[in-house]
Parts: sequence; C-alpha cells; structure tokens
Amino acid sequence: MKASTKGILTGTHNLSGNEACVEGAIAAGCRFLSGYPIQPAIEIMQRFLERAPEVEATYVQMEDEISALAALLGAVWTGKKGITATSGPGLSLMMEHIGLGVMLETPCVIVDVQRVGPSIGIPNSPGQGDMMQARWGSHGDYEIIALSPSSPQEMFDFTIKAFNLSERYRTPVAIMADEYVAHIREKVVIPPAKEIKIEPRNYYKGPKDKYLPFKRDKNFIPPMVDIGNGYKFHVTGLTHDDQGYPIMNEECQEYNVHPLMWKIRRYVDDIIEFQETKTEDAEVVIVSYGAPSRTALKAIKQARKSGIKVGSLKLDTVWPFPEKRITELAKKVKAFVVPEMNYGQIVLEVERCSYGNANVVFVSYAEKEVDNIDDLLSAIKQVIKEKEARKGIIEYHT
Amino acid sequence: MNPIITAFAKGIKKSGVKPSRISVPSDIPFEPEVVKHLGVDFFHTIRGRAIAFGTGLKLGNPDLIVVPFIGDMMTIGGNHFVHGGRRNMDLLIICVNNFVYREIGGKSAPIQKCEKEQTTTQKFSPYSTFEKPFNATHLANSCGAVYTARWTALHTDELANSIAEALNKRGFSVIEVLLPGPNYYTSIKETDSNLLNFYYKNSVIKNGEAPRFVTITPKEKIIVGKFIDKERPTFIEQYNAQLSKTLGDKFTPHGGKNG
Amino acid sequence: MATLKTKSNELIHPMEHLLRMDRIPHIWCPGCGIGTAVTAFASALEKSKIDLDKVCIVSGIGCTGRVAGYVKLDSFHTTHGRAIAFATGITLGNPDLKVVVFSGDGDLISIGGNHFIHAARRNINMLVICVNNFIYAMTGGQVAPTTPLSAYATTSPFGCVEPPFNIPYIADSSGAVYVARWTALHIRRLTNSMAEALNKPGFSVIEVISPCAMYYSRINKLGDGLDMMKFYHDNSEIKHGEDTKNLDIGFQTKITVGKFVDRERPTYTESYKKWLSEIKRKK
Amino acid sequence: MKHWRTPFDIEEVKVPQGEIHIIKDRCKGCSFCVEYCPKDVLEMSEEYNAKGYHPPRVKNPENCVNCGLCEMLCPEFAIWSTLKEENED
Amino acid sequence: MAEIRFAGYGGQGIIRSGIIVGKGASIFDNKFATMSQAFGPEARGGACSSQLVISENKILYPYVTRPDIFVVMSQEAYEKFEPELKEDGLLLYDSDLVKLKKKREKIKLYPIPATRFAEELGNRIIANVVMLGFFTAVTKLVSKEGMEKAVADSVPPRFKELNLKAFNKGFQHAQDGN
Amino acid sequence: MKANPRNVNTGIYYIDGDVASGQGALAAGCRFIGGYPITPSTEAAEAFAKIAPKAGAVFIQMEDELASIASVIGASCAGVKTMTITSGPGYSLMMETIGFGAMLETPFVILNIQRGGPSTGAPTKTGQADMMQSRWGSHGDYEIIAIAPESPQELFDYTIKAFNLAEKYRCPVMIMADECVGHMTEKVVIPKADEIEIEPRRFYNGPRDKYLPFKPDKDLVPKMVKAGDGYKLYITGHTHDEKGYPILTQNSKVKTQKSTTRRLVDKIKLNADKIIELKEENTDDADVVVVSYGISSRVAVRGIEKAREKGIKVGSLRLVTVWPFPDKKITELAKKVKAFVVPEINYGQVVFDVERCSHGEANVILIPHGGAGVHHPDDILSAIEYASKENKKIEGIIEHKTKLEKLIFEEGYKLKE
Repeated sequence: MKASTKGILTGTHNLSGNEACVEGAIAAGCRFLSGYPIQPAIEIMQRFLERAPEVEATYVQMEDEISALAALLGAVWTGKKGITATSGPGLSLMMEHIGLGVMLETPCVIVDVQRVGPSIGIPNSPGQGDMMQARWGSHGDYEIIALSPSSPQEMFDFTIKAFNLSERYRTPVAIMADEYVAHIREKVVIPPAKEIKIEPRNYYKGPKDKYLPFKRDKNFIPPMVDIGNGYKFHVTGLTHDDQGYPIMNEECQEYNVHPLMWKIRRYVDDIIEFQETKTEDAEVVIVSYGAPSRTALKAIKQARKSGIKVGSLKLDTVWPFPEKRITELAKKVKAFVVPEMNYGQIVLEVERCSYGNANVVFVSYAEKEVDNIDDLLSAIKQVIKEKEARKGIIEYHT
Repeated sequence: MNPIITAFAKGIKKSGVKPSRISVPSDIPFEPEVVKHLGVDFFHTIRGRAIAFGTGLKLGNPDLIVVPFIGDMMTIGGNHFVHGGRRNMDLLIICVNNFVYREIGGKSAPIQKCEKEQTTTQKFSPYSTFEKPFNATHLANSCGAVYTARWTALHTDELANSIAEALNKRGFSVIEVLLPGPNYYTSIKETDSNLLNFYYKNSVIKNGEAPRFVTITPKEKIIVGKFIDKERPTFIEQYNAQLSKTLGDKFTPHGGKNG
Repeated sequence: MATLKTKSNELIHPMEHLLRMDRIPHIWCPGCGIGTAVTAFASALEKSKIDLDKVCIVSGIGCTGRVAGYVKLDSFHTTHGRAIAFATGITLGNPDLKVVVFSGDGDLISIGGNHFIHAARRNINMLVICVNNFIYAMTGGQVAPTTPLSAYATTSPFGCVEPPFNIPYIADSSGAVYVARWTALHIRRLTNSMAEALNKPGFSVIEVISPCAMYYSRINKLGDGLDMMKFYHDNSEIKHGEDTKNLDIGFQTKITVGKFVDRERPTYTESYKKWLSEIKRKK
Repeated sequence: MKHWRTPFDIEEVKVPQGEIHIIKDRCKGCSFCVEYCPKDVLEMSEEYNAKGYHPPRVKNPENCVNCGLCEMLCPEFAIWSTLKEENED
Repeated sequence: MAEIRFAGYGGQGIIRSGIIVGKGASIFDNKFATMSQAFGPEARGGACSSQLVISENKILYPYVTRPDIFVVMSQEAYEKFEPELKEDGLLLYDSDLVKLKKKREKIKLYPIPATRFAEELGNRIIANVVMLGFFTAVTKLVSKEGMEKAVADSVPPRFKELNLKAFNKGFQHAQDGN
Repeated sequence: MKANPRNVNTGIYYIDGDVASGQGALAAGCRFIGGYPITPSTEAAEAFAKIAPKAGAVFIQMEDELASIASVIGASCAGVKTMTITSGPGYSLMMETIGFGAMLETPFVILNIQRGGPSTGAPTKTGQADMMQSRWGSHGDYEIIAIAPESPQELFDYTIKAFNLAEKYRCPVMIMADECVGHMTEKVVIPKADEIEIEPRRFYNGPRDKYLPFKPDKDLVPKMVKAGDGYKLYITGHTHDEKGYPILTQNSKVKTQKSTTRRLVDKIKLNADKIIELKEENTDDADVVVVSYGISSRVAVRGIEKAREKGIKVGSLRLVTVWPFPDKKITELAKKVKAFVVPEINYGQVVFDVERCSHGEANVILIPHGGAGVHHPDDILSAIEYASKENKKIEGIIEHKTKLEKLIFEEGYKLKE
C-alpha cells in the first residue's frame, strides 16, 4: 500500500532526528500520540502536537509514561496507528505495558531516545544503556523488534519501517535512538507519498460471529478488528486461547506464549537489516549501531589509510539480533570491535555469536565523546597484534 | 525557586526545628550549596516518587521531619499524593505550582519551544491548552490533608510562617506555592519576574476559605491563604494506637512514644 | 421485563444475549455481589437504548477485573490499575464509542488512583463502575484503600490503620460530572443510575458497595454474603445530592447512598476538537 | 398477601402471576433470592447440586408476581421469572 | 513414596487438608512431605485441589502426576481429576456429594458422608477433618497420633476439641464400616 | 554479627516458601517492608505483616508497586534494612526505581516470586521468565545480584543471605524464586539466633565534615550514613560525583562516569568470585552438564538420575546466584564437557549466557518450558541422551522439542481448562 499524501512534507528539509521521527510517523499514517514529556524526547511530542491539526491527529499528554503506553494500546484497538516517545526512565515505567502490548499482539511504535543512565543519569547526554532493556525489560518471555537509527534521515526511514513491521507482525516495535541522533540537525529527504510503502493493518474479513482475536492465519499472525464494529471480542493479558479467553495451565501457556516468540523468530531473515562496509577483505570488523556507527565509518577510513583492513557492520535492526551474520563473519575475521555508549551490552551478543572464532573487543563510549575515534583506532591496532584467540570480552584500557 | 528556598530557610528558623532532623526528598534538584546552607538532608528522587520515598524515610526513622518538594504538580506522582493524604502520613508537602496547565486561547503556539538546555524537572511542559487544572487544595482536602495553604512565591513572610507552622504540625500538610512558569494569564505579556509580581498583586488573602472555591481561573483573583488546619491522627499514631489495642504488651510502639 | 426464549427446549436466562455464556459459571465466590452488579449493568445496557456495538468495556485486574470477560461487548482485560488509562486511549482514538470501565476498588483507586483523578480532571468520556468490596479479594484478602479503619485484613492482621478513601468525594473534587453510590442490594436504582450515566457524556463514577463473603466478611466475622446484604439493607440511607464530603464509610457504620453529583462540563474530546479547529482557523 | 395499607385499586388491578425458572447447577447457594423474595416464593433445598451447594426451590409457586427481583439479585444468572398468564392465554 | 490429591470446591478446607497431612507426616512423623496447591479464583469458584507428596527421602519433583490416593469432596472435582488416579489407586469420597460414574476395576473405593457427619457435629466446615480421620484410618500413611497433633496444631484453640471430635468420627467410620 | 533473638522465631514449621521468606527477612534484621499484593507473592507480605509488629518492624501496604519500591529505598536511606515483595507485573513497574536504588547504592532486597508471563499471564502458576529482566530491566548500566532458591528452607536461608549481600555490596539483591517454590509447603527449620550470621550496615564513622557519600572503599563500595544524623546529605539520581553532586555538563561527565557509573558495574563484576555461589555435582568426569537454577534444578535431578542409570556421565551445575553470571566456571567446564543442558521455565534466557561463555566449545541444549508447570523428567532425560550422543559441534542453541510442544503443535491437542 502507498502512503496517503495527507500531511507528507515531500522535499528536502533540515530536521533534527526527533522532528524527522514525527515526519516519518505521519507519513506512515500515524494519527495518535500519547506521551509524557521527558528529555531528550520532548521535541517528538512538540512536533507532533504542532502537526496534529493539519492531519487531524489526536495528541494527549497523559499523567505518566505508564498511562501513556496504556492509552496508546487502547487507541490502536480503535483502528489508529499510534506512537509514543520517551527516554530511559520513561521506558522503565512502560515495561509492564510492553508486556501487555506483546500479549495483546498490539502493533505500536515506542521511540526511546536514550540518555545516560542509570536512574536520572544525565538527561541531555547520549547513551545506549537501554539496549538490553528493550529486549528483556518486561517480565515473561517475548520477542521484540528494535531498530537503531544513526541519523535524522534514518530516524525518518526507520520510523516508517517500524510502523510497517509492527503492523505486519502485530507487535510493539521499539526505535532505540540516542540523544545524539535525536538532536543533531541534518538533511532529511522526504520522498513523495507514492514512493513510501505502507503496510496496511491485517484486518479480519470473515463472518462476524466467527472472529477469534488470536487465531493465527497462514502467515502465523492473527488478523485484527477495530472496536465498535460489533465483533464483541474479548482480549486479555492473561494466558489465553484463540478466543481470547483465559486458560491458566501448562498447555495453554505453551500454546499462547511459544508462538509469540516464533512469530518473530521465523521471520528473522525478513526483519533483520544491516549495512556492511568493506567486510569482504576485513581482518577486523567494527560492529555498531546508532551514533557510534558514524564514528565507525570514520575509523575505517583512518585505519585503512594505515594499512589495517577494517570493515563495518552497522546493525539497523538490533533485535532480533543478526546472529547468523556475526557467526559467519567470526569465521573470517580476526576480531570484532564493538563501540557502544554503555558498559557492554550488545557486545555480549557479539561474543555469544562468535563462538570463540574471533576475538571480541569492547570500546566503551560511555565516558567519551561520540566522535572520538582515537580509542577505536587504538583498540583496532592492539587487537590486530593479538596472536591467539582469547576467551571473553577484551577491553583495552588506555 | 530561590524565593521559596529563602522562605523555607526562614520557616525552619522560625519553627525552632533542628535542621538536621529535616529530610527533603524532592523531584526538583536543589543547588548543593543551598542544601549545605539549609543544613538539611536532601534526596533528589525520580519524577513523582518524592512522597513515596518520603513515606519510607519517615517510617524508617520516625524522628525525621520529612518535607517532600514536588514540582510535578501531582502529574506523575498524583497517586502518592492522594494516598499520602489518606494515610495522613506525617509529611509536609511543598507543592511548587508553575501553572503548567493553561486554559484555551491567547497563545499562538500551543507549547513552548524547548531551546535552552533543561532538565526534566525544570519543567518545560507542553501541557496542552485545553485541560482543566487540579484544584490542589480541594483534592488534598478530599483525600484527608490536615493542613493546606497557598501562597505566591512573593508572599515570603506568609509562606515562611506557614512553613514554620506546618513543620510543627503532625500529619499530611500541603503548602502550594505559585511560581511563574509558562504564561498562564495569556493576556498579560510580561516577563517571568514581572509575572510573579503580577501574581502577587492579583492575589487576595482569604484564610479559611472552603477548598471547593479556591480554584484558580484566569478571570478571577487568585485566592491565597491558609485554608485547612485540622487535627486527625497521623499514620504512625493510628498504627501505634490500633496495634497496642489488639496486641497489647507484645507490641512496641513504632518510633517510641512520640511517634 | 423478562421474556423467555427457548432454543431446543433449553432454558435461557433473559440476560444471555448480553453475556458470554460459554464462560459461565463465573469465578466469583458464593455470596459475592459482583454478579449482581453485572446483572444490573446488563439491564442498564438494555434500558439505556445505547447501540451495543458502540459500547466497549475495559477491566483491570482483580475480582471485578474479570467482568470484561463475561459481558458480550468488545471487552478488554488489561493490566492492574491501568483500565482507565487504556480506556482513555480508546475513547480518544474513537470518540464515537462509549467506554465503560468496570473494575474494583483496589484496581481503580489504589494502583490506578492517579489515572482516576486525572481522567476525572480531564473529563474523559467514560463511565467508571467501581465495585467496592473493601478488600483485595483476588489475592486473598489484603487491606485496600477502602478498608474501613480497624477492620481486619491479611496484611493488616491487627486491624487496619489507614483511613479509607471516600470515593465519591475524591471523584467530585477531581472533577467528575456524575457521581453515585449504591449497594449491590439497590439493584433497581443501580440499574437506573447506570442507564443514566451511559447516556451522559463525561467522566461518570458509580460506586457499588458489594459484599465479599469469602474474605472481608470471613476475616471480620461478618457472616456470609447474605448477612452482609442484610446489613446493607438495614444500614443504608438514600440521600440524593448529599455533599460528597459527608460520605465516609466506617467499619459497619451507616452507608449513605444516592446520586450526589450531576453536572455539565466540556469533555476532553470536545475541548480538543475546539482547540483543533481554532488552530486550523488561525492558520 | 399482606399490605401495610390496603391499596384502593386492589379490586381492579389484576396481580400478575409469575413462573420461576432455576438452573440448579449454576447456583452457588448464596440464598439472596430466597431472602429477598417479597412474596416468600422460594426456599433453600436440601439437595446438593453438581458443585456441592444447596440451590433454591419453589415453595409457593402461586405467590410469584413476576417482580423479577430474584433475577436481578442473582449473581449467578441462575434464576428468573416469566409471566404465566401469557402462556395460558 | 505416595502421591495424594485432595480436591473439592472452594471453602471446604481442601488446602488445609493437604497442610495438615503434610504437617503430620513431616513434622510429627519425620518423613518428607511437599504440598503444593491450586491458587486464586479457580480455588474458589470451581474445583480446587491440593497435592501432596510423602516420601522417606528428599522430594525432588514437587507435583503430583499420577496420584496413588485421591480424596474428593465434590462432583466437579471428581470429574476433573478422577482420570489422573492410578489404575490401582485409592479413591476416598464424600458419598453425599460425589456420584460415581464409571467404575474402574482395580480402584479401591472408600465412601464416607463426611459433610453430613460434619453438619451433624454442628458445622459443615469441618467436613474436611472428618475426611482426614477417615483418610488416616484407610491409608495408614501417617500415624494417628501424628495426625491428631497436626490437626490440633492447625486450628484455633477454641475449635480444637470440635476438630478432634470430627477427626475421630471419620477415623471411627473407617474402623466400623470397612 | 549474630542475628537479634527478638527477630528469630526459632522452631520447626510446615510452611510455604513465601512465609519462610517473610520469616527470613525478619531474622535478617529487616525493619521495613513496603509491599503491594500480587499473586503469588502475597503470602510473604502477609507473613511479615503478622510477625513484624511484635519485633518492632513495620509493614506498610503502599498504593502501588512504584510506591512500595520508592518507600523501601527511602527507608533504607533512613538507616534500616528493607525489602519489597512482588511478582512479574509489579516487578516491571519497579524497574525505573530499581535503577534509582542502584544509582543511590542503597541496600535493599526484592523478593520476586515469578509467575507465568508475559503481561498478566498465568498469575497462579510458575515461571522463570523474569531472569533477564532482573539483570537488564532498568535503563542504563548497573549490576545487581540475583539468587534463585529451590525450596522453602532455601527461601528462608537465602533471604538472609540476600540481606547480607545487599548490605555488603550496597546494591539491590533480587531473590528470584518462582511460584512453585513460593507456594510449596515443606518443613522449614528456623535455627537459633546465634546460628544466623548477619552482615551489619557499613556505616561511616569518621569525622563528619570529611564524609563523602560516594567515596568507595578498597572493594569499591562506599560507606553510608543515616538521614537525620546531621551530614547534610545531598543525594541524587543524577550521575554524580563522590560528594553526590549532580553532573550535567559534558566536561565533567567523563570523570564522573568513570567514578560512579562504571563503579556500579565494577563493584559487582570485580567482586564476582566472592559473590557467586554454585553447587556442583559430578562435573569432574562428566560428558554432559546440566546447568540450572531454582525449581528447575530440583526437578532436573530425576532426569539426571535416570540418565545415570543408563550409564551416561552427567553432572550438574546449580546456579544459586544467577547474577553475576559465573562466566569463568562455564568457560572452564566448556573445555571439558561435550554439552550443556539447560532446563529453564522460559523460552531461553540464562541459556544465552551459557552459550556465550562456552565459546563454541560445548554444545548448548535448551529445554524450554512456557511456565505454568515444571519440566517433565523425561524431557530432561531425552535432552541428556541427545547431548551425550551428538558428537558434532553445533553452533547456536539447540532447542530441545518437549513432549508438550509436540502434543500441542503436532498432535493437535485441544485446549481445555
């Protein structure tokens, strides 16, 4: 399906990441935002409110992040596409309802503009400390899709992509941006509506009385209906059967929850996207996402100048994790270097998937500027000298 | 914030309470130097949880005098506010109201641009212009507060007196302080400091006014004063009384005799 | 009012078309009043003549939280305390719907207290039916913010030390446009109230005092469900328009019931629409 | 039938005759219907239903005036009344 | 090792039965006993059950899969759990409340009108204790003394006598009838 | 330090795990519990509410989980030992404040009786699916300690241990029990007070004006003071320096990130060897090692015994502390064994860390279970059998198909309650 022309600001703009995110949401057909102001995600709410009258969108500032996500889930069931924007502390509060979103298989988009944590941390400084939280933060078993943009243009593109993924797989999708990407201003090209692909909601078309809200179709995704059309359906956050009625036993738990994982896991190859640069001949590959991947590209150039063959694997989709690609690369390369603005999260996944075939070096950007390439370079230089395979994550201290 | 802190310092002095007994859990950051000057223990807690945190402080050590400063106008922490009042937890709430709610009309842009570096708690709020604000006093009273007062930040003396009075009062006390924030009186095109002056001038003191009638509307004068001052057993008093009744000698009152 | 429909000679209860009969019997204990409140709600749905396709019901967690699972409307059983927040999203997403939040005192007033006061302040268009049984029954009888002083509960084994909320008062002071309280015994008045509120735009609250025969009455030695009903019968007093501040409930004291607040205020949706059009006009 | 005063139209108004229907196995034996039936139509029975509770049974069928109170009060949707005359006519 | 399931409807003291037998076995008879139970609404509205494993050694697997002994006090519970019972298991049931359907050949049946006995003793709430007395006599898994101590230990002092009376009533019934 | 006899109800009891934990908390010197009822953890709160007032401790039921955890941290700052009690959904609500507690380095204990998830899930049934959440649930970088007990007796013992660890390392300690253990009734022996070792709070006793709230000792843990003792504390959830003052500018960020946030991670990571408690059996000559925790390790034993009867050399490694994860131990074992078998009552959480630490040297087999029940011993046996026969190195986690999975998705089992 093509996007509706309504409200799409086709053309070239100079936008911050947060603003680009809102434009992406509007282009994707999002007409509902509920949120609670928090640095550094406020501009998403602001921009959405400014644009709301034009596209007749609904905006509500709720009393906290808990209710913001609850209201969003409610609104989605009325047929709207919805988004909420927050940062670490807000994401922590949303955890319970991410679980509800997963259990009710409600498509929605959650933007997390990461800042330095834990707790209040430093509100206006970039961080990437919520990556594992996005995957594991709510109780119980679930799979989630998380995208990580590295520029305002990607904020725009990924927001549309996030909506499409969420509608296709009926699941909450997280956009794990960071303060750096959210606040830099760059050129953002918004294409004409007809070039924007939109995933329509998977609506149920059969007879009204036969509708089962969690009956999976041939693609393994249950079709939805909107409230108010006489389907009289029931949904619950309790473990349930196809009809949405709670059944609390082992069998139903298996029947209900296992497919929540499968419905993502069986499509990982369709979902996962990454960008590779010069990995064909690389001895060292920098695995990165978000803002540090910009630094990685700079570092490659520098390193190649000094004769070290370095490549880059930039993860557009962080969750599900591109296990296969890492495992393949691990067999070819000597080492992975993972720069992150935290104290080691995704690097654990890289270590896991390299099965001891490549050394894994962690470079923490929690204590330095994003555009600092010196540490990255020195890590590359040191690991290239490393003779043997080392177990465990290596951190070179400067 | 400064006029409020000044009044707080004055209030502490006037009340005769030893500052080291006072703990301030707050969701508004204080200047560290101010804390040293005041001589109190200060906890900058996360948004909305100052009252809940204070409840723990008080029950952990009943000798403390706990004064939560809340800036979020009961948005995210509204629940703790009403429940604190219901329990009559021995807390003095300083509720800094900077009018983040506004009535419709007047302004061209619905929300203020966020250009300056701000922390979450130095509140910028895009509270949309069509929401009715809480009447904090009425709400506090309806959930059981024993002391409520409202002053603008310029009523320094009155505010200090109220604080002194409330510091010596047992139970859930609420002092609402009006501080200029985003433009509320949309017809007045004034800078913040002048706006404060405007609040001051546009207010009228009506001690003992019924809480139901002290709603702040753009068209009328702001009613300030002390509205409620009543007695009700605090949580700890009630706890000690009830448990002594049912447990008798087996029970040691929490926090000693004085609660 | 009851008409018997027969299908293959089976007896069919007149409410069956409004209930999910495949889920009956429900989980509530013998002598519980929630079933009665559901019957009243079902009759109110008929009485109000509201389009049943356009009504949806949201519940939280707890005994009363299960109501959504038994009423044949678009129904949502959400997380603990967040029913009102979830319903806010629904009513803003599609303002044509009438959302009913049917949940318990612990769910709505304790953990969901913030959403309760804020939705009332915003005057979100919804009907909140709060079944108050003075205790957390689903988890086995813990003290609730409605448990009367000195009443016993499993987490106040020596008597409750916290004064309870006066739900109508707090609803009133936060800005609800319709506030009523009935016991599960005042079924006809309760039905009328519900029917009236279903047709009223804005935030309406109906508190239903219900016996909890399994926990509240057992722990406090108040007999069974019937004994509690008898107590309500003898001790409730109808006072329409009573000032909400006088509606406190003590342990086994008189209960004032009636319709206390019925006023007009623009709803959130109306204000929002007005605001949208104003902005548009300016541009 | 006792009245606290004699209605002046008692001669003209025909008292409706109701018929009680009970789904025994839904009953959880709360006895609300028995207690609050204004016409003393019902009583609790000795038998146990499948759940192990004593369901109500009709004691004085002729007394039922189809007021519907039992139906409204029943938390289990297990009892209701219908108008009998209609069936007879 | 013996696996036991107690079942009935909410309010019959099914879970307490499990606790009392477990207590008798583990504290007063010095065996190992692990009790687990069904919780929440299902324990009140419909069939509720508790499961007990008694063994001479440490119990690893805490749940009952195929009980050796099934003690049942309501029709619904009987229908729900009866199929689990072992081929040569023991079925103890309240003869007023449970109507047996099909008979499995090797299963040994032990009926007792426990609720009626309890009502005769003055309170139907002690039906479970009557059943426990019967259980003790029939199964001999736990000593009578141990069970009596466990019963006395598990009820408020003022009800001690009544409960012990109920226990002995059930115990006696087994001695008389079977 | 020994426990205070006033807090210890010495004796032999037949109680469930929840109640045992409440007793354990009191014995450990807990003075304050803020809680909110949630199945299946409520009994622990009820037990504490009942026994606490007689020993001078307080139980308060707060309005929600957000408030419970905030009040617990507050009370900890006031100088008492504290705990909160919850289960999955409540735990999710606590996430923001857990990060706050980690940032403030306040000692407190969370008892999480895990149930079937996600969302409301199966409240009255068991699960182990909050394991990763306990490690990663709050935003930002921090480390916690998590303990997984397997019986009511252990719930008593490890609740005391949890308090001790919390005081020692000044960090949140989670007791990750599950419904099965919490609701299981067994014999629990509460020893005499002088047999219970208690870790006192690390109070500062130097000169008042020299006190720096976040200046660490050698083991990277700073000393505490009580609120109200005249130290003019300035404590914030912002990233802070040693004085506790907030840092908001980029320039000073680098330094403080190193001295505070990194320390939050390092104080656990570097002390991991002292914290980690493992129970190892027959791993010396094992071909296959079953790695498990909590109730799974208990039910796995039946499967292991059956496998031994068949002549398979199988050992077991029980993680008593799940976090910090015993990286070294797993890496060591991986070199020796053919495969790890990991039964978890979830669809794969801790198994990822087993996979990570085995560095491709041993196969990793997951026996998943959705919850609401425990593993069938036959599933564990068949996984062990498979593991011992498979001679190829396989990359990636091998998900063992359970009987239940086959039953439901292949044999068309009809769901019924």
